[in-house]
Amino acid sequence: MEVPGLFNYWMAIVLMMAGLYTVIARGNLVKKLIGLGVFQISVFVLYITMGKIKDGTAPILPASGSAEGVVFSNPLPHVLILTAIVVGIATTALGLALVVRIHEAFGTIEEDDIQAIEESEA
Amino acid sequence: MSPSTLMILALLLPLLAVGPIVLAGRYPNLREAVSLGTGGLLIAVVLGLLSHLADGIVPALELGQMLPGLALRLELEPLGMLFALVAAGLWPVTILYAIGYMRGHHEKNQTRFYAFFAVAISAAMGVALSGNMLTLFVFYEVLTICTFPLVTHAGTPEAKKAGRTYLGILIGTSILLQLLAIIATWSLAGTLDFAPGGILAGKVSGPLVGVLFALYVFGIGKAALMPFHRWLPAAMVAPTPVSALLHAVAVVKAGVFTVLKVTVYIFGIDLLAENAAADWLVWAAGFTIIAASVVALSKDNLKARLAYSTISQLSYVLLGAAILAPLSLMGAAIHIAAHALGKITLFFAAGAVMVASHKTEISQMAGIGRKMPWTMGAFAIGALSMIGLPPTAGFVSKWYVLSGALQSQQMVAVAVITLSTLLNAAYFLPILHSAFFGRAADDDHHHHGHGEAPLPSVLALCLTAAGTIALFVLPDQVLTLAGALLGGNP
Amino acid sequence: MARTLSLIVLMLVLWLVMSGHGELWLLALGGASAVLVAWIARRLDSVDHEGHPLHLTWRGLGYWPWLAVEIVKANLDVARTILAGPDAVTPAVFTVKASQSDDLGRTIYANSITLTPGTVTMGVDDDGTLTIHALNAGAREGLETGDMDRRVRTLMGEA
Amino acid sequence: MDHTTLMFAAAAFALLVAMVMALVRALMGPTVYDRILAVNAFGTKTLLMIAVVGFLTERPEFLDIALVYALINFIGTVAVTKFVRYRSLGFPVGDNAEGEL
Amino acid sequence: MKEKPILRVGTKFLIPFILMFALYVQFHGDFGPGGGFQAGVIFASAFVLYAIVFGIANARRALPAGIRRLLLSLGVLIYAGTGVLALVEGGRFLDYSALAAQPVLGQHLGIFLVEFGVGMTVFAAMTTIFFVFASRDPSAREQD
Amino acid sequence: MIELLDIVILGMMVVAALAVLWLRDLFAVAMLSGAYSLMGATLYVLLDAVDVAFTEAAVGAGIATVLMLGTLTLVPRQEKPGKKPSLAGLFTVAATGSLLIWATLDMPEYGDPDAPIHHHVAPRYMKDSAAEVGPPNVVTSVLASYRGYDTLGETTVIFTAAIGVMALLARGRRRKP
Amino acid sequence: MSLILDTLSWALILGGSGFVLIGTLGLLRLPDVFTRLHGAGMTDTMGAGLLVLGMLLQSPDWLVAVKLVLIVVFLAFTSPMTSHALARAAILDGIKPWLRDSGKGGAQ
Amino acid sequence: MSGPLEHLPALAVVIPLMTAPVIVALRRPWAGWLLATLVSWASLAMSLLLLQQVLETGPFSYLMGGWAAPWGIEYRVDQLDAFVLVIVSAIASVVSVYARKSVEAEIEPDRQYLFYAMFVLCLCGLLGMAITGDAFNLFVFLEISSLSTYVLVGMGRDRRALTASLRYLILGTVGATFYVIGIGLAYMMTGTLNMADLAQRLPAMAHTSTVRAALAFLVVGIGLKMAAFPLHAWLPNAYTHAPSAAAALLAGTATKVSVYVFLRIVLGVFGATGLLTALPVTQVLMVLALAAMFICSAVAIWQPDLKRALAYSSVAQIGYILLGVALLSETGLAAGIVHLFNHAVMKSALFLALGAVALRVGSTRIDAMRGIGRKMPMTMAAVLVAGLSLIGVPLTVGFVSKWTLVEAALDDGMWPVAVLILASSLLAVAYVWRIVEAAWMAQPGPELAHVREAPTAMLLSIWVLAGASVWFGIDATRTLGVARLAAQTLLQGVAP
Ligand code: NA
Ligand code: NA
Repeated sequence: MEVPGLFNYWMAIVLMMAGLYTVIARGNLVKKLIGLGVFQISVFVLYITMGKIKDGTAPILPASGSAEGVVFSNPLPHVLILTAIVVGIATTALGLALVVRIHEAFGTIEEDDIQAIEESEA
Repeated sequence: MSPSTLMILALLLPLLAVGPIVLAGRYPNLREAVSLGTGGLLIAVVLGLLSHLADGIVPALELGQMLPGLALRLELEPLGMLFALVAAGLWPVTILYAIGYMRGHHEKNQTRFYAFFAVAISAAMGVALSGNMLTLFVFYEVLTICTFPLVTHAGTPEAKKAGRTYLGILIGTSILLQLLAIIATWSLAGTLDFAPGGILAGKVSGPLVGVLFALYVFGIGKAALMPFHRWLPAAMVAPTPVSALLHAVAVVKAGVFTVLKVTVYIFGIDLLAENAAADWLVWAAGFTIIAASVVALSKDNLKARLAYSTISQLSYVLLGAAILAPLSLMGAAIHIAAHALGKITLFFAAGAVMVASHKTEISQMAGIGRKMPWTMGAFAIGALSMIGLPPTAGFVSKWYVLSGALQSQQMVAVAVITLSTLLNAAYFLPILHSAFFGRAADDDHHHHGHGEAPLPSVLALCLTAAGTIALFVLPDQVLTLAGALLGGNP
Repeated sequence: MARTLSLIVLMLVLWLVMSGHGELWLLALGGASAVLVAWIARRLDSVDHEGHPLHLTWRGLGYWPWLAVEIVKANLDVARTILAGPDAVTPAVFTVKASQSDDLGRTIYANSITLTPGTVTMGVDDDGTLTIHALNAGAREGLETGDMDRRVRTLMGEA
Repeated sequence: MDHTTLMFAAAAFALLVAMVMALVRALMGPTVYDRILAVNAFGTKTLLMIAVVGFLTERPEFLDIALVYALINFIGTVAVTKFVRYRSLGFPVGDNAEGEL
Repeated sequence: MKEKPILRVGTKFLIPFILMFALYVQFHGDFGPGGGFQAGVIFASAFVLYAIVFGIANARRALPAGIRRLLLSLGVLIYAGTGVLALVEGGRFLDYSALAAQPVLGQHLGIFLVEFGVGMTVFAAMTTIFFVFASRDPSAREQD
Repeated sequence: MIELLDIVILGMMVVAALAVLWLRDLFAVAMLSGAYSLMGATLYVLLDAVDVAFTEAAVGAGIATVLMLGTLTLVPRQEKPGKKPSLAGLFTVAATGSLLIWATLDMPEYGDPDAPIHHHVAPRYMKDSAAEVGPPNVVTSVLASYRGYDTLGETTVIFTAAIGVMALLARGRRRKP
Repeated sequence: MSLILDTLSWALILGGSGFVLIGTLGLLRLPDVFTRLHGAGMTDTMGAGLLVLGMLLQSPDWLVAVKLVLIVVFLAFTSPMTSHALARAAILDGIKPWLRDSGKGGAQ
Repeated sequence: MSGPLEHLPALAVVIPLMTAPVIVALRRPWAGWLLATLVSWASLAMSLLLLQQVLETGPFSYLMGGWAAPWGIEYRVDQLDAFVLVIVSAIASVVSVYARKSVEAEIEPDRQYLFYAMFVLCLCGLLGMAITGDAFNLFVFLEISSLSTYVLVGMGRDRRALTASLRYLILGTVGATFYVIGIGLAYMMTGTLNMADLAQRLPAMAHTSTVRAALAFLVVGIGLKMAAFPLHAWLPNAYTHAPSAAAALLAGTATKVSVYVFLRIVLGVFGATGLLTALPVTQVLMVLALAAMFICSAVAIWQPDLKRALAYSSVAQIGYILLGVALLSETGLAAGIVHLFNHAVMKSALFLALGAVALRVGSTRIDAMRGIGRKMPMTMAAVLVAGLSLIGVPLTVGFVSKWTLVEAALDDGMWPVAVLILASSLLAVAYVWRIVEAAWMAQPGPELAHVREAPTAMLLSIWVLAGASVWFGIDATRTLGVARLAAQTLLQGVAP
């Protein structure tokens, strides 16, 4: 079975767009943050797909013996995405902290309700 | 003292006076003494500069680079000398007048008034001494901003509204049109230094010259060419000494002065003539002269009538420039001084009437000349100068403009001057007639006891009236300066 | 103290079998890690008879194989039920009494019940009453024989 | 494809099918507890899958990942059930004098 | 209802294993998947589990805010400090080769140190974030 | 087999992502996003990114889910109904998606060993890292040494997040009433 | 030897896969969350156990074997805890177990 | 340069980075403030040294970990980097002095040390973004600065600070993710992340849809971070509700650095691909820039809250910068770059002054500020000076920017653009003059009876910036000179 040449990329794009749409179109703040997470993970998929080499293996050199003839996938995207994952969780944590505070302050976490409250104040 | 020291002093003296003025705020006499004293010193400095200029020295000084390749530069030339003389000379006179007026009128915030007045004089000196267009523009804008608190002195909603108009038109035109023209000049010519014969010659031709010239002339909103004249009548809400500052000492003079500078030193009359770039200005200035006169005719409020008169008179200067004949340019230059002396007299008189009799409308002023003979006498001299009749300075300047127009066959200009003279007469002479020969109205008894305005004010307006006549009697110095504008040595 | 020491040893063993590296450097790290873990575990009150049931080691050798067999039997049973379809299930909820004397014993009993498919311990009361959910009502008899209960008591050294 | 590979492939396939089924249950619910159960089961299958894939790609040393999955799956499920019951992860918050700041 | 013994007993038993596994992951990142970041998370997960089962108040007593704050800071300082140390030893910032006579030994030492710092900060960060969330009173409205 | 896994897992991820979008029970959404993360991690294993899989499992499926749940203890659990589909959102997503699809047309294919990415910077890591840095896990070498500075930044990011959450959410010392 | 091992691991792995599938089938087919728990429990015990045992026989070195054992032990240890926690949470949340005689309950 | 100075590029970023944990460990507000202030000034000193060095020797690089680029991460300092470093650290230095009183008033005592830690982290992130030569490393530091910014904004007293912060977080993260996508696509086609290396290798791939899409994603992503119209939705609320010191820091630095990133990536990295002219990049940019200048200035006029008005003004001002960039000429670029500095100085001065007003009056709404000029004359005089600069009155930095920008437009013969630039600056007259009229031309009401002038340290900071906006307006040769050099360097790689 062959993966069609660009299949992974296309699926990653579909996932990204699902996440992005959740961010844009959903009014619930928790939902937005989860959508943001989906969006980011999908970008990670894009990167990791980039690094894959057909018939390759994880870029860990064998403990003993030579690596002659072994194809290793590209480690650099992995490194980048490790960093990105950390950034992602950091953002999510902060976002959730804000959501909690917003709920305490406004009594709701729905964007349009909050907007209505803010406008009535202004 | 060296010319550059004098130039620096001319700029700094009024500024240095601000501190003492503010500090002396609680002691009005001391405060005004500071202004007067500084004014005296400034006159001395300017006269010092004049003597250098007469010796053939061109005082010049670079203050430092502002933008790469573009310095703030001072350089004194005859036209600037003329303007500096007018501004420096009229400052102490106006202060003198203000002492009477402001106290007589129980104005608030007098310290602020004197302080900003001093700053305005400094800015006017800067305009006069500018050695390039950038420097001129800088001081031009400073002048606008530091006169704003003066215009809105009363702080009433009406004053605020006037302030907005004032600022809106002056800042608006200067930034939108003038600055554009300046930067375009810089972009085209690679320099902004004033140079005899202009700096754009050979760099631009065709319709662009006309466009650029129009950008300058309309961009110099202080010249009050229609339709950018509204700020001047609006600013009538300000106290009279401020009106004097606007109409005579600094502001509008800075405007027409800048137009002359641009005409002569940026474009050069040859370039303008070749490209017929100033023809439109004859019409525009002509229209402004006539239209403003007609409006003036319809105003019963004395200060408003004077304001429209100023608009009209300023366009004489523009007309003189637009004719592009040496004689008319000379006339335009002289008119800066002539109008300054005449108009300041008129405003002083109007203010004096207001302080003494609380009258602002012309129709209320019947018979006032008999109660305030000195004031109305001076007013008469000012009015004659506006009309352009001897023995006043107005006659001299108008004469030169007219001669230039005739010489260069600008029949439109000739017609405009003729017609406007008639209109001027039509709106000034009835005032004089009513003041001296009219009969006071019945309700006059409320203010029955009033006589002349406070002495300092009367003294001031007599001085300027005398000056108006002096300029007619002894025009040599001014003529020399104006003549030098066209290339000769002063 | 004995528990702490045994925990350190246990951790070190865990390290060794996971690591597979014999370098001194890593062994030292392993030792340090084991000590650190033991210290933290003590701080978390986790090194006691419940958290580190050292005493059950030997008796456990008898219990766990028996349990494994029970689990296999139960799995086959449940597999049959599932394959027979939803109609075959006869769910039941009932209680049994756990006769162990402490929480550790009851926990082992309750978990053993849950681990054998077909029965899940839903609750443990203070008096040792376990609430059981069974996939098939038949499981009840199996538990009520008390076989498992007894074996756990044996494991605990109570019988 | 040799027979060991085939064997692991078969296992992987079975796990894949099981994962899909678990996902279906997670989507269907209907109760929250069905979803928790389904996601937990999904996690178990995933960790087995990782182990199998390790053998399939002849890099079985990645079992560490499977262990982490198991751990996370456990803690996640405990957290979830705790949350549903108490509406609070920490229950009694306590009148602790010391704050977090 | 009293906290059920099943989770309590199981958690107590599990925690040392989780911690040990975390440390294994910390120090074997050179050889396989893992390293400071993953180890920090796993180490923290033991405390998260503890907090879930035994309550946040107990967890905070066992791992007070002061210690977490210290570890949080110390981790970053260890990492950056390693970089500065390299700089002091004549290399570029983070040039571990300067840390020892043999470059590879220096690299080894440097990676060990920075991974240690990462693990420390990540552990402290994860526990702090979780504890802060869990300590928030659900009934709180308006800010404290 | 790996390829089949790849395809099916991506398919499941799409299902999970859409479920995240549609479901209104935030609790279920959080669970599913955890599962989504787990699927992603499995995919990373298939794509040879074991370190990433490890991290994603611990972070995305673990910590992130626990934090979501922690948040849901403090906020309402149900999303408000009645939100209409967003045309602007659809447009943005369609435009962005189309741009990305277009971008893929000139991309090297999946697994292509000749892709530029495998021939410029990365080869040195594979070839020399063992001698230059040491660890057999090249990801560790790159992460901690070649690009160690990134990792310092990453540590700082997590530090920032922790004190940020403290700053926003932590209770101070109890003040006397 | 190798053939015997291979055959045995084949059997174990197939068996494990079977139990995983059946358990998951239970997850899908059984009527309520409590009954489904039993299905899920199969995967954790029998399914995982057999699969791991099968892999154990194929493991290239003892390090791998150890980790496989750790996985299965961990699963065996935690599975009853999660099952119990879930069941308890559900019952305390007021979800009634589906019983044949009552004919209702659950939320199906 | 040798000795310890050789490590300046690293130290300039690492010292702030290391200060944050120390502040957290010490936990004392005063220690936090002292360290934040010291480190800001130290950064300023280092940035100035770097600027001096780059002006003497030209661009140079520093290899992190000693690894050669593109394998390791390279710090590359050219005139633009050094200039931006100076801007950021200078604003931070001034704001840090100011922050003490302001933070005391606005942040709970328990939390103050965290504010200072965030302040320092924000500084670190911004400096790191400005100096790095690695496209992915830039993302990391972008996130350090972003996360700390979200927190700084969220620490504002008003509850709307929370929603503003979250909105910023969401949009900022989308922006950052777009950036990551863009870098990923570019990386995919070149195999490198080093900016210089990318710039060299991208032209060969410029014809591919992948690289073109990469450019699009980068532009949109960075556009979100720099609040380029119409991607500015997050900015007004964030600036309005952030604590005063934070608002001043952000207004002066955050979007500036994002603009720098735009220049670095779009011109520096993609410049040689020829895509900027092959695709309608500059045209679109110009239209959007002009729209920003007019629409956001007009919106600013109608805002009842002055902080908000200034926030909209910031979006408009970013329009000026982008317009300069869109002209793609040396003068235009220099205009944009010098406006980075100029706008930072005047806008920070304004936000600092409004912070002082908020401290004394409790509000920055225009109707709460009637007559405030009599009560806080020094503060409001600074507002006037900085406001005049915003208008672009001569002798202020605003004039310098405007002059250069119009000059650039006219050099290209774009008269209509020049007119529009000047016309839009007139809108600034309207919103600045509203302040002047309210502050100076009204009598203070009884509610202002107890209002005093701002504390001295605050006044000092305010006036340093207000003074700078005059000083560098009178003599712009240095700023404009550096900007011009930076523009030249940046344009070297740009294909015609
Ligand atoms: Na069971
Ligand atoms: Na690693």
